[in-house]
Amino acid sequence: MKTPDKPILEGHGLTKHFTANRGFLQRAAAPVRAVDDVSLTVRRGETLALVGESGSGKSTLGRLLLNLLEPTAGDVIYEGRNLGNLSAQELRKVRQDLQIIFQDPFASLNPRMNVQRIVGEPIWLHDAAARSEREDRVAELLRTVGLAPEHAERYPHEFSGGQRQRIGIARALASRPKLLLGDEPVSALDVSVQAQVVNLLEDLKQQFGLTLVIVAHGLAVIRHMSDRVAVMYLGEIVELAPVDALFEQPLHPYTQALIDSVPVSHPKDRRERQVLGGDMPSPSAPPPGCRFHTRCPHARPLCRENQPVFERLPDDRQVACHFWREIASAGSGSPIVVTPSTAFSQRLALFKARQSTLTEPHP
Amino acid sequence: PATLRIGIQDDPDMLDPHRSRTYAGRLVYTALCDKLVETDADLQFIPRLATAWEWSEDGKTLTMNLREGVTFHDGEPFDAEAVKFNLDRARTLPDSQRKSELSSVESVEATAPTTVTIHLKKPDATLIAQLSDRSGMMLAPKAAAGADYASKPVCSGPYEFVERVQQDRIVLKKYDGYWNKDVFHFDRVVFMPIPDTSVRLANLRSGDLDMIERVAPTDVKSAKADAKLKVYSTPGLGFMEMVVNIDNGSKAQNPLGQDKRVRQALELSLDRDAINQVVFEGLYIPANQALSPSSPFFDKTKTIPARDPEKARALLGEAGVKMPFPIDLKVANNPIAQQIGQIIQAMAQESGFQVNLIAGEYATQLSEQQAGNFQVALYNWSGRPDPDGNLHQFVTCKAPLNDARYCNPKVDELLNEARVRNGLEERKALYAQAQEILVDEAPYIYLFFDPRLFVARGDLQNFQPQPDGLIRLENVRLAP
Amino acid sequence: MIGFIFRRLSAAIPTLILVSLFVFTLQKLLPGDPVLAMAGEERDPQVLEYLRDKYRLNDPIAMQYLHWVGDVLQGDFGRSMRTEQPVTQLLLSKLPVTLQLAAWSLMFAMLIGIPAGIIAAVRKGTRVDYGVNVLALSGISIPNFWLGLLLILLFAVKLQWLPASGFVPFSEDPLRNLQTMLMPAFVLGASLAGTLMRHTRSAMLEVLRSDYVRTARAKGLMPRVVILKHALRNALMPIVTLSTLLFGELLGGAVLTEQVFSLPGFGKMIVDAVFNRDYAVVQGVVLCVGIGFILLNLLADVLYRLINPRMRTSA
Amino acid sequence: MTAPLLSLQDLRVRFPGAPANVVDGLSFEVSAGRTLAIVGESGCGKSVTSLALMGLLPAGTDVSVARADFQGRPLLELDEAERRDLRGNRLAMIFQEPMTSLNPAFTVGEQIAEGVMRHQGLSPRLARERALSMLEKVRVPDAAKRLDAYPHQLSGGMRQRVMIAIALANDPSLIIADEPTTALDVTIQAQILSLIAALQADTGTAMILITHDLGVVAEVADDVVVMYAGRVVESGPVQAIFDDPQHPYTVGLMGSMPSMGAREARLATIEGRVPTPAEMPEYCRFASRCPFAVDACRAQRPPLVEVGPGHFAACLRVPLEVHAGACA
Amino acid sequence: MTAASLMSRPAFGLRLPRRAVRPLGRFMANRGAVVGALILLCFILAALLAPWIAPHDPLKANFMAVRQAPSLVYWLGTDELGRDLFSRLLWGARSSLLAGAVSVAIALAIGVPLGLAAGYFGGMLDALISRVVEALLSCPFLVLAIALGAFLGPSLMNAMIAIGLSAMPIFVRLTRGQVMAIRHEDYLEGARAIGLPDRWIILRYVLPNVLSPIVVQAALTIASAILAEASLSFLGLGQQPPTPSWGSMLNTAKNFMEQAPWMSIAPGVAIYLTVLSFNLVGDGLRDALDPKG
Ligand SMILES: Nc1ncnc2c1ncn2[C@@H]1O[C@H](COP(=O)(O)OP(=O)(O)OP(=O)(O)O)[C@@H](O)[C@H]1O
Ligand SMILES: Nc1ncnc2c1ncn2[C@@H]1O[C@H](COP(=O)(O)OP(=O)(O)OP(=O)(O)O)[C@@H](O)[C@H]1O
Ligand SMILES: [Mg+2]
Ligand SMILES: [Mg+2]
Repeated sequence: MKTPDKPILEGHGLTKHFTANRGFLQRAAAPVRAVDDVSLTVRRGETLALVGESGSGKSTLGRLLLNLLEPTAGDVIYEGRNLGNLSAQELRKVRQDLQIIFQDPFASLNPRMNVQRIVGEPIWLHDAAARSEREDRVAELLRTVGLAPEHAERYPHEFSGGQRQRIGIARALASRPKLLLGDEPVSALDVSVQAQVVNLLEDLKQQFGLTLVIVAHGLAVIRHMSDRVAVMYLGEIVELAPVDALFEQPLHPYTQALIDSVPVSHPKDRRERQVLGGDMPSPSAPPPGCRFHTRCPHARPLCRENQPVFERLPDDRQVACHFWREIASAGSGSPIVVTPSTAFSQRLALFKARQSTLTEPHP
Repeated sequence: PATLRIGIQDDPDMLDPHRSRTYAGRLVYTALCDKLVETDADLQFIPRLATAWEWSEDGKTLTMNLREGVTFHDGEPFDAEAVKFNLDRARTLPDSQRKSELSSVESVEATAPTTVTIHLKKPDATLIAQLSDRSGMMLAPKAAAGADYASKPVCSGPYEFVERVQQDRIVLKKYDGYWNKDVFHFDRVVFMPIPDTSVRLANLRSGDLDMIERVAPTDVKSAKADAKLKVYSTPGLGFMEMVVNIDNGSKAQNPLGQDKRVRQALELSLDRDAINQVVFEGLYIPANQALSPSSPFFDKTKTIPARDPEKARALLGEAGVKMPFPIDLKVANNPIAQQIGQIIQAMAQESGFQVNLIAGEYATQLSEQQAGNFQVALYNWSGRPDPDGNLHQFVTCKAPLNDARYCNPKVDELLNEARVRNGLEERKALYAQAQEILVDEAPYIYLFFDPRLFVARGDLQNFQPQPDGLIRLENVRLAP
Repeated sequence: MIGFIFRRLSAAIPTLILVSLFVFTLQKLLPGDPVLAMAGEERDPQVLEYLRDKYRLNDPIAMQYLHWVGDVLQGDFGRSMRTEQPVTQLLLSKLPVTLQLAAWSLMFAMLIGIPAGIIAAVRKGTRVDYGVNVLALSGISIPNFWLGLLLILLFAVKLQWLPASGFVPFSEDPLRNLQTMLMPAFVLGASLAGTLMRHTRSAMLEVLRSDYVRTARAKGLMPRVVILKHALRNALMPIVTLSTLLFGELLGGAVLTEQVFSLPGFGKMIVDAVFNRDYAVVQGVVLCVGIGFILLNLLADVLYRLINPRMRTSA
Repeated sequence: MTAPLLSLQDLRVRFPGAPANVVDGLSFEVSAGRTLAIVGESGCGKSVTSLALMGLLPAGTDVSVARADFQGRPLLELDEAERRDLRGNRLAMIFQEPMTSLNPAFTVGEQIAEGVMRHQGLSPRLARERALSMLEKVRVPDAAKRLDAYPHQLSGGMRQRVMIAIALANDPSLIIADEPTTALDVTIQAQILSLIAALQADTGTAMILITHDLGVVAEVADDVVVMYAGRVVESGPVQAIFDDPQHPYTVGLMGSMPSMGAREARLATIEGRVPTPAEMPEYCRFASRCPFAVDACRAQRPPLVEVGPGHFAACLRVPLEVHAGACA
Repeated sequence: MTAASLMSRPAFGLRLPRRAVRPLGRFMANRGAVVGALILLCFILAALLAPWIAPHDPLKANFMAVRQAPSLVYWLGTDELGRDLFSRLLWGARSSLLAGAVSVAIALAIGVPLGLAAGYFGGMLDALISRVVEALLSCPFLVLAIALGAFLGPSLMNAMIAIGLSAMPIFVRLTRGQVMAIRHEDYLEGARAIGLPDRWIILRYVLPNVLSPIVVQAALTIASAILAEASLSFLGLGQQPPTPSWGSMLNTAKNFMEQAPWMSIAPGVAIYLTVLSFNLVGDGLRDALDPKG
């Protein structure tokens, strides 16, 4: 796949510290350093994935990029404009271009509004279109995401998880965005439904020329969907690389561990594995030096003292590790993939073929 | 038991006779503080700390002989100097409430250890009456000079102060050095303020009190039926009246304030007897003057007009007001006042009035009344033995309690004159003349004299209710 | 913990300032002249003016406030205008009554309300549950003054089992004290018990649904242990909050019960003080109740920490 | 093969007022030392099954079974006291939500020791020692210190270890683990899975592992039951299920999992959604979503037929390539 | 939240009745709540129809028939001025129900917006509102009520204002807590992501989603407000004569507890039943609106 190079959205030195509000005259607790000095570029038309453990700051970074959170430090540049300097008026315009899909299809839709209003609201807000025109747009959007226009009168609780996620996507599309941030858009869904949404997102991306930023911790989905992957650990990006390179030759020991801990896809692949020990330290008291050194099987004294730089490597890769060269040649990582049995492949092919011949059923 | 527990309606204010203001306080003082002069059940003045007194010819000097061998509760002896101290204190203390009562006094002189001479600016017929009340109460001079007197009063009465828990009780114990201690039979007297009449009665019936005052008239019947209780009643000096705003601000600028016929019509619309039956079980005494039947000054000639709605309407017609004529009636927010208000409302309606009841709590009512923010107000007065105390301060032009701002020079003249005359008949005639005018002009519509109602346990002996409502404990005892 | 308590107390200062400002404003708004109310039947204009000056009533309200704050900071709450007793002394004499009444009725309420709530929750939807609920609601629905009078008529007047009034301090005569407290504590306790029962019930229902109760059951623990140890411990949080809130309310407000049973407590004092416009007393009581409230909230927080270890570390 | 530890036949569960059985005719066997995985989409009745076995379903739930033989005793016919004695003792459970399944008010040591005291009658001191050794066994670092920690002081992974320690404390013969790793991060999930595998190898305990993640199944299961809408659609040894999936649902499920290999074509999807209890048909419950469904599927409930050794599928149209391929 | 835990919520069928119907269904299934609602309905009807169904004029005193026991003419007896208690009871329902409803309306009108603002905006505004609410809470209810009653003059309206003001802090706290609980819900963030203004979000997104516990609390507060009106009547600060309210009727009646017990029984039972009903309905609402059932 060709990778367009023009940046659409850039983050420079983005930092977000959450200070718990302790109230009048009370001792302030150490701030949670959710995102610490992160810079990255989202290129037009690509799918960029942010991966990492829970609490590593993926969602926070995503929200910073969309200007839904005020950064503690750093800038977000959207199409050459620094979002921090825009007026409320201009920001409102930019909001149309940058939309978000949430993880939890049950929590992300206002339970008291029907689909017509949920999806129609951004249109009403940004376009001031007439009522009938708006209804047409909503109907069209619903069709786009694979729902029937009749669904417009229903309320979110009347839909299944996958359908709700589609409503969420329709709402995000309503303002004709250029970039879509999916914050774990499929991880709350059952595998069968997950596949529907993954396919839908891919279709939409083609159809509207969208740029996607996908936050996830399910590596298989990432592998399937994205062009480039940024791996986060404790508020920092530790590795950023094109998807195939990353999965085939992970450089950072954390990336290796992540890939290594993915369950096998077939019982035949079971093997003794190197399990990453310990837990992620608290983001309010990150360890000095390389933040990963407390769990890193390759840690050396240097890692405890010096923070590694986020090095730029050839082949469009970046990594933040003092010893990536040695570790990479140690040859860990890279998942073993077993080719599926012929019986299964044959039946799956049959299944897909049958599936596609049937008209899309609308429940 | 050697303790007498008396349930009283309100919690007294500060226990300093010169500065205190409440009726409840007077109940306590009766046991705590002796005064120069006492009144008997017929409202005649009798000796107490003063054994005898004598007026000079011009009525401007009063000489009093004092009882010997009297001591205050702290052991300080009572003598002419003490009287002088007390009268001077009552006249000069900046927050003394007795100043006006003693305003005629020019100086006090201790002419001998047991003789005191009071010089007046002008003759004052009310002075003895004043000296029979708080103005004549004798405090222990040393104690009274201290700052904390009000919370630890020292007098020379039959009982001395033990403790006070505000709103709960005032405890007195028998004073061993009292000059007449043999006629007092309780070791302790406890006054317990319990504002709610039904609770007060319940406490008496459950044996938690021995005696209560200001019994609700509606409770009298059941108390009478209770063999364990005894009901006492005597006509009182206090009265209930309707104050009409005559000239106190803009609220007076209407036919009711300006035209006596409208006020007369209002009075004619009332059936005092009916109210008495419904609210007071017939125990009250209908009134159309300020002087109670128990007072020697009572004017028997003033008969109460019968209810006459027709005539009332006719008067209203004469006065040219449009009927129904709306008036605002302020009543206190207690059940009795509200009942009366409602009955007045119902009765007046038939005579062409439309009465609008406005209930208010006491403090608000008082300020509004003084500020003239009222049309008609229901008001209670606890009563004074001397007629002056029931009339002069209400109806003379500059009087402090004249919330109606009624002003008639003729009335002023008559009442001022009555102050300086000494003869009973002479004074009586003056009061009769003044009341003649007042009844006609009706700035105040008198309704009832309230009886003094007490209930006590059945074995209480020798208690005699008196018109002033105070509880005198001489000879009172429990049946052995 | 000490540091926590200290921080909490210092955080209460703005609340107290607000409370006092609040009372002063209310007072300023109140109609009726305190001096006139005090004078009653006696109205010597000179004396009235003297008293107004004496109690600084002619000063601007801000000055009055500052004076009062200054005095309070020196531990002087002023004197009752009506009786000239020092307010501090008044407060101290009423506090034991109020505290006792509050404590007895709360204890009564807890002894009835909490077990009843637990039973109702465990037996949710059964006849037992309905019965307990209706009883609890009855406790809440009967006006206190009415129930109080009824009890007096029955137990004090008719049966003569209990005194109608006449508070006796516990230290003086414990038995008599209990006797005088029994009816008022019942009257107040009845409505509190209802409230407590209902909150206990819903807290228990909530907790009984929780995953950790299921875990406890999966361990094979006896139902008694599951309910009284695992569930109740966690359901206690809202109960503690409520209890302290109720106690706080009682501090300022058992007015009608105190009235009916002639108990010389805060409630009665404050009603009289407001009616008589005895401002120093009103301010003193409200401030005292405010402090009481803050201490109670603090107590609730300390109890939370004992009950719920999660709050200990996040202090 | 020895007699199975638990043998379940025709389990049916219905909630009061519900229009259909939530679990409808579930049968399986577990033998000592083996791991049976129950897979299926959300809401298909996996948790209900485990709770039914534990006897923890809300009162009033209608549970019936043809046979539920646990170590030779009729599990569902025991009275409440006997079941209580079994629970947490011979039969233990690990729950899905480590964050909420521990009581926040008690230390983890106490929560482990409690079960030990209940079933083994140990003194508090001995129980505490046992708790300590259990914590060490589940590889909680600094176990002695953690014994007095409260749940909130532990990470999710630690808490799940504690849950495992509680379950194992009385050496149960069967552990039911309801999605023990779903709430955890991949790295922690790997830790826990390998811990469970190691412990199981150690103690020989049998396990029913409930999950919706086929990866987890591939990783640890010996046998697999695939559930759909309260029924078994396919069951068999793990190898057979992965290499020779017969039921269209199993095929679709496996096809919708993106693989970790190089990017492939579009994922397979199973259109539609799980029928609600109100919509549960008596016939094949998958028919409405099945691309292979024919009229016959809507006429009867398909029986479980043996398609390989120990490998069963409930589909009229197996093997698919024969039936469906022909008419495609 | 994880996939599994989310999905284990019951899947809603499309053919199931809408959610709006479900709480109603649950409510109707709650026998206590239905009984409560029926009693309330009766009282409301009585209040509305009082002019037509009352056998006598509630204000008309009859000095010939003072404090008469229940009879065929006076079904519930007469009061201290000879007025018909049954008629007064019907008319009194107006004041008492009004007292409940209006005070709660006042409490809601002030408390909910403050709570919304505090919870949504947080920070200094929250601190300020919270402090004020705390201060209000530590100011005893009756002080507030008496002071207000004294300030505004005793009347039903002013009693309602006082009761409303003192019930207000509960609503601030409750609303604030609810808002805090949903403040980070994704649908709010979604609304912000679209660029909706705060005002709109608060009104259309936050308010509807915090409403149900507030509704429940409101039902319960109505009950306590009716009792509070009775208490204020006891102190002479409630509905003013001659207009009847149950509280003031009971207050007068207490002086005749022995002579005329029927005077207190009628309003006493009415208050009891109403408060009970509101509580039952509140309970029913809570269970019905609680998705956890
Ligand atoms: N509003 C907030 N206030 C305080 N701390 C926050 C807030 N939002 C996030 N955090 C903290 O910031 C850190 C990073 O959170 P973030 O949600 O970005 O992680 P994540 O990688 O998205 O995790 P997950 O996979 O669990 O969604 C966490 O420690 C989290 O507790
Ligand atoms: N107590 C209950 N009352 C009524 N219905 C219930 C109850 N518990 C579960 N259900 C229903 O039973 C069905 C099966 O639920 P179950 O929890 O077993 O699903 P699951 O397979 O464990 O799903 P998940 O993967 O989400 O945990 C669901 O439709 C659920 O709504
Ligand atoms: Mg996240
Ligand atoms: Mg489950």
